[in-house]
Amino acid sequence: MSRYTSITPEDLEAMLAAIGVSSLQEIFERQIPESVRLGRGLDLPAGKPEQEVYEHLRELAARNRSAEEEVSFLGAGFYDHYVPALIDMLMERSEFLTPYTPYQPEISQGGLQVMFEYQTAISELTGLPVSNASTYEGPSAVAAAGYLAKLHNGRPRFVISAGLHPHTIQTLRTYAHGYDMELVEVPLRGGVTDPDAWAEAMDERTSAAIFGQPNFYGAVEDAEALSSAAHAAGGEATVVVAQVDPLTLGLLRAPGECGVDVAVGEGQSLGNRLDFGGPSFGLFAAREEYLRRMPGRIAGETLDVDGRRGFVLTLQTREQHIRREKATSNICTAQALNALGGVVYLAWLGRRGIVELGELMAARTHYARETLAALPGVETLHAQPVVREFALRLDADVAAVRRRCIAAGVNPGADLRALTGREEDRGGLLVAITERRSRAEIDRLAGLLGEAVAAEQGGRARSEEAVPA
Amino acid sequence: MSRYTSITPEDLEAMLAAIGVSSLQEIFERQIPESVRLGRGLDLPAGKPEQEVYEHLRELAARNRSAEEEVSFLGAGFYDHYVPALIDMLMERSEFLTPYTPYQPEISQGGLQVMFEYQTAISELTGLPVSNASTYEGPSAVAAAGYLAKLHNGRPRFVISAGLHPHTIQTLRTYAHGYDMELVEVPLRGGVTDPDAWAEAMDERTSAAIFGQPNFYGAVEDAEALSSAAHAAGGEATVVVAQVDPLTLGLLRAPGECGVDVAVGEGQSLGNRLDFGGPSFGLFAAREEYLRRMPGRIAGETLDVDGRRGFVLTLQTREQHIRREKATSNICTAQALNALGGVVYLAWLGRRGIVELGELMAARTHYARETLAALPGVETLHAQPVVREFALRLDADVAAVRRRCIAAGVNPGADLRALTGREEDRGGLLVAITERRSRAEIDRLAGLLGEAVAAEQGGRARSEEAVPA
Amino acid sequence: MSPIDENHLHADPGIEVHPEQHDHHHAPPRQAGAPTPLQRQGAVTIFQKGAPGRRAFVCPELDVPALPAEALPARLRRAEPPRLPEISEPEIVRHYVGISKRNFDLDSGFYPLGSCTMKHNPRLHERAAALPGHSRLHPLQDSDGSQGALELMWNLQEALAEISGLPHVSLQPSAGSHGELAGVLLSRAYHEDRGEDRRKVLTPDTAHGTNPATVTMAGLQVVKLATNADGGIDLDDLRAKADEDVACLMLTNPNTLGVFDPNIAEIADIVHGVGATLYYDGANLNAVMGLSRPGDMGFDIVHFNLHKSFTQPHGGGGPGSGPIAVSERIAPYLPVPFVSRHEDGSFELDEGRGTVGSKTIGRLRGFQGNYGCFVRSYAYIRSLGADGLRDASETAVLNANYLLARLRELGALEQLPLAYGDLCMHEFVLSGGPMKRALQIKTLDLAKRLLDFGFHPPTVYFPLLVDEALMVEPTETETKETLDAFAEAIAAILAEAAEDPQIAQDAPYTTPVRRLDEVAAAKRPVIREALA
Amino acid sequence: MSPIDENHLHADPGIEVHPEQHDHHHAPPRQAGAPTPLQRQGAVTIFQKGAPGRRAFVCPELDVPALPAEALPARLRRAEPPRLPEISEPEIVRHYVGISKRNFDLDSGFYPLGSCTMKHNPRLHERAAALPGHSRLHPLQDSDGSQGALELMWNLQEALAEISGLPHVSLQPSAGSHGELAGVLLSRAYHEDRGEDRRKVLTPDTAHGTNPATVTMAGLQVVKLATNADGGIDLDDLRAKADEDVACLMLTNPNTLGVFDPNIAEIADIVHGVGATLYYDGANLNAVMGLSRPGDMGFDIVHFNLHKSFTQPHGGGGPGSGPIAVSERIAPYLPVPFVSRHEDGSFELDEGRGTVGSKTIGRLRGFQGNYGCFVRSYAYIRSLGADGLRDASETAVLNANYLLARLRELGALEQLPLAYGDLCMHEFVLSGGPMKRALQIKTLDLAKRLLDFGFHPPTVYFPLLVDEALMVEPTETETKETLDAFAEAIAAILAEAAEDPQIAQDAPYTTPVRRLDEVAAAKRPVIREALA
Ligand SMILES: Cc1ncc(COP(=O)(O)O)c(C=O)c1O
Ligand SMILES: Cc1ncc(COP(=O)(O)O)c(C=O)c1O
Repeated sequence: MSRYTSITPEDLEAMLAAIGVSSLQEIFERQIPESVRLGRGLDLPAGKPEQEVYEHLRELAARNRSAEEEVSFLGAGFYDHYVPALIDMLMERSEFLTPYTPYQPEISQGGLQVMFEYQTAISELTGLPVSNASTYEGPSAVAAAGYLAKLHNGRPRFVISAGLHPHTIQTLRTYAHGYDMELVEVPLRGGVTDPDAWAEAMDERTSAAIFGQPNFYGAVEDAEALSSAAHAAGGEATVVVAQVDPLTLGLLRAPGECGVDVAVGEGQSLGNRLDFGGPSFGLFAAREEYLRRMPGRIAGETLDVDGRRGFVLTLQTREQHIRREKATSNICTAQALNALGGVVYLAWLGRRGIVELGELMAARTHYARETLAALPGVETLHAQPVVREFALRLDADVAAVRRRCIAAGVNPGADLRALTGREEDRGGLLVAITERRSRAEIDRLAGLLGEAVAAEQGGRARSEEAVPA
Repeated sequence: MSRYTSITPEDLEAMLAAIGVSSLQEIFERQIPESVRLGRGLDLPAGKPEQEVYEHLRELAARNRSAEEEVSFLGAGFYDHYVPALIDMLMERSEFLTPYTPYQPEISQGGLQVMFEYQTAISELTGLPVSNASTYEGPSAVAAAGYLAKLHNGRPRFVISAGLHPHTIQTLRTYAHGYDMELVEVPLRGGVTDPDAWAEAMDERTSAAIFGQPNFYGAVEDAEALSSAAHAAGGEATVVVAQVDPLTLGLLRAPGECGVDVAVGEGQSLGNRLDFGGPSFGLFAAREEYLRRMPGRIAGETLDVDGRRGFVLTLQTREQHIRREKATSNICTAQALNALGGVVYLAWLGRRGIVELGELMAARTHYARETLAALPGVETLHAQPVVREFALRLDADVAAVRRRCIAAGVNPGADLRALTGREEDRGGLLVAITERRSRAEIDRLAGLLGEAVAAEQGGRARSEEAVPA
Repeated sequence: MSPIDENHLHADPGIEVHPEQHDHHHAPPRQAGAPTPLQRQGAVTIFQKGAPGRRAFVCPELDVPALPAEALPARLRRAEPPRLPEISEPEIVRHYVGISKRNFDLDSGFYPLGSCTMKHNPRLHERAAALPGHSRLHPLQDSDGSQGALELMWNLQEALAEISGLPHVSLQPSAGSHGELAGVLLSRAYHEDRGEDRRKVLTPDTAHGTNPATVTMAGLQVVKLATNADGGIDLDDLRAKADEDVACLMLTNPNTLGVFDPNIAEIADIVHGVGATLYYDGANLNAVMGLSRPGDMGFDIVHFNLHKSFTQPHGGGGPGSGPIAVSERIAPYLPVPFVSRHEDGSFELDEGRGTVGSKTIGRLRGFQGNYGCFVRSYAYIRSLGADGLRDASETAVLNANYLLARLRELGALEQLPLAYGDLCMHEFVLSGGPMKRALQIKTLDLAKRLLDFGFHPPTVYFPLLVDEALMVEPTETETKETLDAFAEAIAAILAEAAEDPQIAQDAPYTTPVRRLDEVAAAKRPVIREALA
Repeated sequence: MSPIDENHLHADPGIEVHPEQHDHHHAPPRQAGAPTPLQRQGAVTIFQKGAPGRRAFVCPELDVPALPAEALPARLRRAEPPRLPEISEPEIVRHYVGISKRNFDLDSGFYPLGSCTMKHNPRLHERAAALPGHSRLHPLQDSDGSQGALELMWNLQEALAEISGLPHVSLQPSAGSHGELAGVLLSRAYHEDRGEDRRKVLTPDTAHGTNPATVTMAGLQVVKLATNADGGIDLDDLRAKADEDVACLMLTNPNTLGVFDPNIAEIADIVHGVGATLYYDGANLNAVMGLSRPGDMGFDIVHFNLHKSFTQPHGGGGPGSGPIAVSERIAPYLPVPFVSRHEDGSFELDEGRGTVGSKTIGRLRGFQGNYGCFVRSYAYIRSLGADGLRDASETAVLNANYLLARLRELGALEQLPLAYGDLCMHEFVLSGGPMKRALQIKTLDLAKRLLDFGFHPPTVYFPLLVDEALMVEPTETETKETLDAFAEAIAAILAEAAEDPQIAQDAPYTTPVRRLDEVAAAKRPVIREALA
């Protein structure tokens, strides 16, 4: 008996008698062949009291440098936004935290209504009529959109912008190999997807045309131009997919208004914690015609026998538990609790707040880019509009510069080339801004970055030992 | 409109119209005379977004040295015990966190049942049949017990042991001056209440005889001897009051079995946080005959009109809202939520756990005292049995020794004389042990304490600058 | 279902109840039917659950030698372990989560409990208070290791001083009544120090019970003051009773009738005229924050209820916190410790080194007070700031007056007249007398029927001088929609009673338990579980 | 009420339901009565609440120059703000606290949902995961700034390897089905690397829907395998279909019938004999932790459901986490990144520097996986240790067999026979066919009636090959009392149905809503709120 089980010796005796076996072992011996029974105990550390497990996990946490311990300009998909306290409270409520997927709607109206509200909010943000109740996270949501396109038009090729998040491209490649799709990557020009190359790459073989908004380099793409180019060359059957950051959609035009067919994205920026990369959620919204090809759960409105408004999981004939090998996706457990955080966050921000927040971030991002690009040895990697993140090119070793800034308590952002592996990204630094990064912190970064670049330019050789271990 | 209010300009207009006033100001002008209306805004900082208030409070927290940042042997009434995570979850549940005192029992059965269970647990621990649903905290609970004694026997004097917590003595003095009681303090001998002086001090003028168990110096008193001495001299009417640490009652004899009439104490050690001294709760248990003189809320069992078992606030004729100036106490809001933490903690510990924990703490306490007292320049302040805390005498300046240990990351305990102000406590150090203080930490303290005492003895003069600022 | 019932909400105390949630307009049942799911559960305590040997706690290993027998003589040892539950963690969680659902709470619905200021409790405050730097800080931590906490306390002292208009603050008292005790003892100490042994304390008949109870605990005598036709102090009665033997007048302003006493300046003059002090019961401060200050009204001593005006969640009966603020002349007697600031900007716990607290009445409890409550209330004050606090009080008064106006519009005030005045401050008191006579339902019946409609009832039968009193305090954090729905529920109950008073007389029908036998509970008290 | 009804529990899905809580033994109503309080509430969404201008969010002040117009051309700007709610914080809290009460959950009652392993979720895990060092750690934090997290992941990888008996682990997949996709792609990559283009994947007809769906997504074809009389794989069918074109056999063992396939060794031989790989769906691992290991059974690839066997709370549909473990021959293809340890004891995210992952299938998602879930499951493994994990599986199997035995004792198995075998592992599957024929109530009716008794129903109509299937998984964290009460409820429903099938056919009666029209929902889908 552990602290989580309740079978006392007396219980055990009575239970074995009822079962009609003489021992617990007998139950296993009669079912599991000797040859595959583990003859020994597992080689794992012994169990510990709650207090000691907590101390161990606290000690591990203490060996991480969280956004509490440094001023962090890291982004590249996950952002250090403030999560309002009421979200913790709601996500910790047993009624939301501990149920399974709502298979019994009569006793799951809370969770189902949250899904319905979430779908409404995502639909509003994206300007697309149809949203599911969540997918795993950003990059795999793009891969799921690709699969939808394949099912929709059966074409052999994805045309993708080089501006997509590298993890998205890598994930899409993994999936596409599975469902036998070819990938064609369109390069960037001046920080955004090269319009000519994009248009050229499109034809009737194009199953999906996929780009990021804003793209990985922080640039706001001309979504409308990209969409119409794709549809023009590939026809309406071509599925235009945009990977969006939902928190920018208070400021940026809704994908649905730009001719985008499917909008997917990483939901972490909506009220979810950093959690070293997850769990968060992936949003997935589309035009009406794709409704029956959507992956994942969808909550729908209906009435009960007494005429009360209620909600159910609907259109389940798309899903694996009904359609099995013919399902539109294999997804089962998704990210319901994280989507709850998302919709509560959007309600908390509200209709005005999401615009105000977008404006604030854009203004600070603009200010930060101007300020940093003015430093000697620092230039913008592109001049495109940016709203929450931007890319710089340093005339110095990025790794060394980052180490200097970090040692001084400021993480200046991500090393672009380390993420994309692209030679042309050498010297690239990706800097993210949130409502948590004040002007004072930006100015502090400017000071440190300037010094660090100067120092690295001064003596690249000596720079190494100059850095505290 | 703030983020916590909901009256929009449209609402306001409609509401003013319904009220029949032309402006909000009019409502105040018609009721508050000009002369006492504040003609200006309050001189307070402007309001801030949630995020900024959180950062401010985090910054203040960061300037405190909590028990997370040092190995702390501080006790003296509040102890660094591990609080199981389920207590946080339950204390944060809206249903327990946000209701008022249960004035409407039909919709307050949850809180009332918690009180009933709490009363049962405290009654079991203390071996006394009657418990209220909580008082404020420890020392004021002793003062409340004194008031009960005054009401009970109308006698003019409290005889108190010098072994009581100094805050208890100071609080009792403040209250006693109010209800005009005289205080007689009985000194300690060998770390416990001097039995002869105690017996001598008792007579028919003794309203209450009050001692601490364990006492402030960590010594376990002979509660039975103290009780019978008091009753012998003062008669049964003398109210014997013990201030107990509830977490020691798995190991120590129950006050009720030692002739104690009223057991009170600080409840923090039962599942409550340190919180820099509060909120926690005060427990208050007594013999049957004192039931109708108890202070505070009491939950009682009854039936509803359909015969269902339920609970109500009972014996309210004791209370201020009914009896007003004739009430047995003025207490109204007490510490219900903290008492919830207490009863959940006791259920979590369980019948066996409270004994196991008591044994563990006593063994470590004994080990720590032996180990530390063996250090040169360190001796035990008394040789009495100890179970969770003990007193040492250092042949060195305690303040300086403490500073040295703290600088090395270990807080060795409390400076006795700084708390009691007693000359004979000079050199006294009060060391507390919990299940969180491992043998390794005790050994580490031994090392540091030994060095510190030696260093101070070596050169008291130089010791000051030797300590890092 | 009568048409009236069609237009307002219903819900279950265990359930969310604000009106926006409802599209089905069934009336609540008008008599007991088949037991609701909640009602099918009778109370079973945790002492009746579990089984011998079950446990949630796992003890850390003994890493030192076992305790030698002689180290703790058997005489001092407990023979039998206390009969605490033996139960696993999953059982504990289900037990308490389960009974929690038998509570109504502020996050679930409207809670217009007069005099209790049940305003929204922001969760930011819980998060901030839980930071280890606050929650795992030992009360005896040296001042160099608690500067953040001391600064927070200092800032809160300063803010409360500014809000009350009185310069010196002690945060020590644990709740309102504790602050009252401090206040009366202060008044007594003040007089004693001047060689006067004043024994009388004037309290209006509208005073909260803790006021007279406190006076007695402080060794003084209560002298009641009459209330005048406008709901204020009867000045003649005051003049007659104000003499050299009076130590203090305890007042709430606005008082428990929701009436702001317009004669406050004159009252202060009379009281000060005989050398007595003026005590302000701050429970109703939510009406006047940033609008009018007790200090400016002439009060010498004020207590605050951080668990009312300043959002400390009430916790089903605490924790609370009752800081006090005092004038210069009272400052020397201030309870200790309080926080002082040194020239160098550092802070310390002050036991009375300067004039303030130099003749302190002493301590009222252990350590510094309910610090966790300070964190929450300080967070609130920083969140709202000067304008936000004024807005809170203005909105609280607006909401109360609007609710009153709605009730008037709906004709409810005919059976439930406003006890005093025409406008009100943050709360108002109705009299159920006419209702009782006209409809045969008492204020208690109205309150119990409100439960079926999903509302927490107002405070009932207080203040005592109002016949069948109903004391309503909506607070500033409620929406207009909620106020409308509540008013309609009251009107519906009155209409229902006109048809058939029995409905309310037997209510509630939908609560986890129905009316409970309080008389039996008090006659043969069962206040703990009997264990084998 | 029939005597049978007198002896078991009832409760409300929104309410605590475990049997110990009941001393009143009313049966639940046998038809719809006056609406319960919960039922008086129709759904109103947050989009229907609030009012223009209300807000919970207060934006930090603009501390930099406003964004110049030219910096973001109008063409790229949103014209109309999205129609999100305009609502205050107190309204948001009441809305979501309110609808939360319309959910049944594991902390409120028994949840024997077959194949889902709804075991107790310790709150310690939530506390640990919320530590800022874990929860505010950016996924791109440099390795010197994330050694604690990487060590945790390494320790978890090692523990899962030991539990599964397979040496190499990637924590990346986001859930079980994601792990399955990884697994099938691994199998495919393995064959392709050896120049083979195998296209068939064998899946038994008892397989969970995600298995075949995954096969299709991975570009391969499903070939169904028959189940034999004992509930295991039909070996002849397997021999017949196992050929050089088979890439993989996907198996759950114990399978979804709760049957441990005794021929597993032989099955492995056959599959390996044709050069195919063996995939283990780990959803049922809770039956065999510390007792039998997939690796030892001959499996090449395993996925785990941390949100089942390892207490990650299910969150009403996620988050989950589906790590995979593989044998040496599959290791080169492992998805990246995973954590490796350097000689100096430091850790790093490994993209495939060594043999492991050297020919990786690539990434399956962004970053490292659902780290927050790793923290919880790691805390669980450290809390239980080797003995605790074995005890958990032993107790899970004991509880399942005991519940089965109780149902047998009560005669319930006459209408609800066990589909296969006599004993079971951690779950068992009953057939409602006889019940349907004898009593005219379908498995669905039984499930819905169970709601009135306060239980979450078992999984229904799965596995597909069992007529009117009822799949029961009690888990190890339930008490004997709860198992007894559930068995009695089933017996009571059968007895009730013998009297009057209508009772179950029209159930439930006491839930927040009653049976919902799913057909209408699917025919004219309304999947978002229409906004003005
Ligand atoms: C007017 C008034 N005074 C004093 C008090 C006592 O405050 P507390 O309950 O915090 O002791 C209350 C609380 O109900 C009150 O309403
Ligand atoms: C047997 C089995 N396999 C696979 C899965 C899929 O796991 P997940 O929901 O985590 O994708 C499940 C979950 O229901 C299952 O029961």
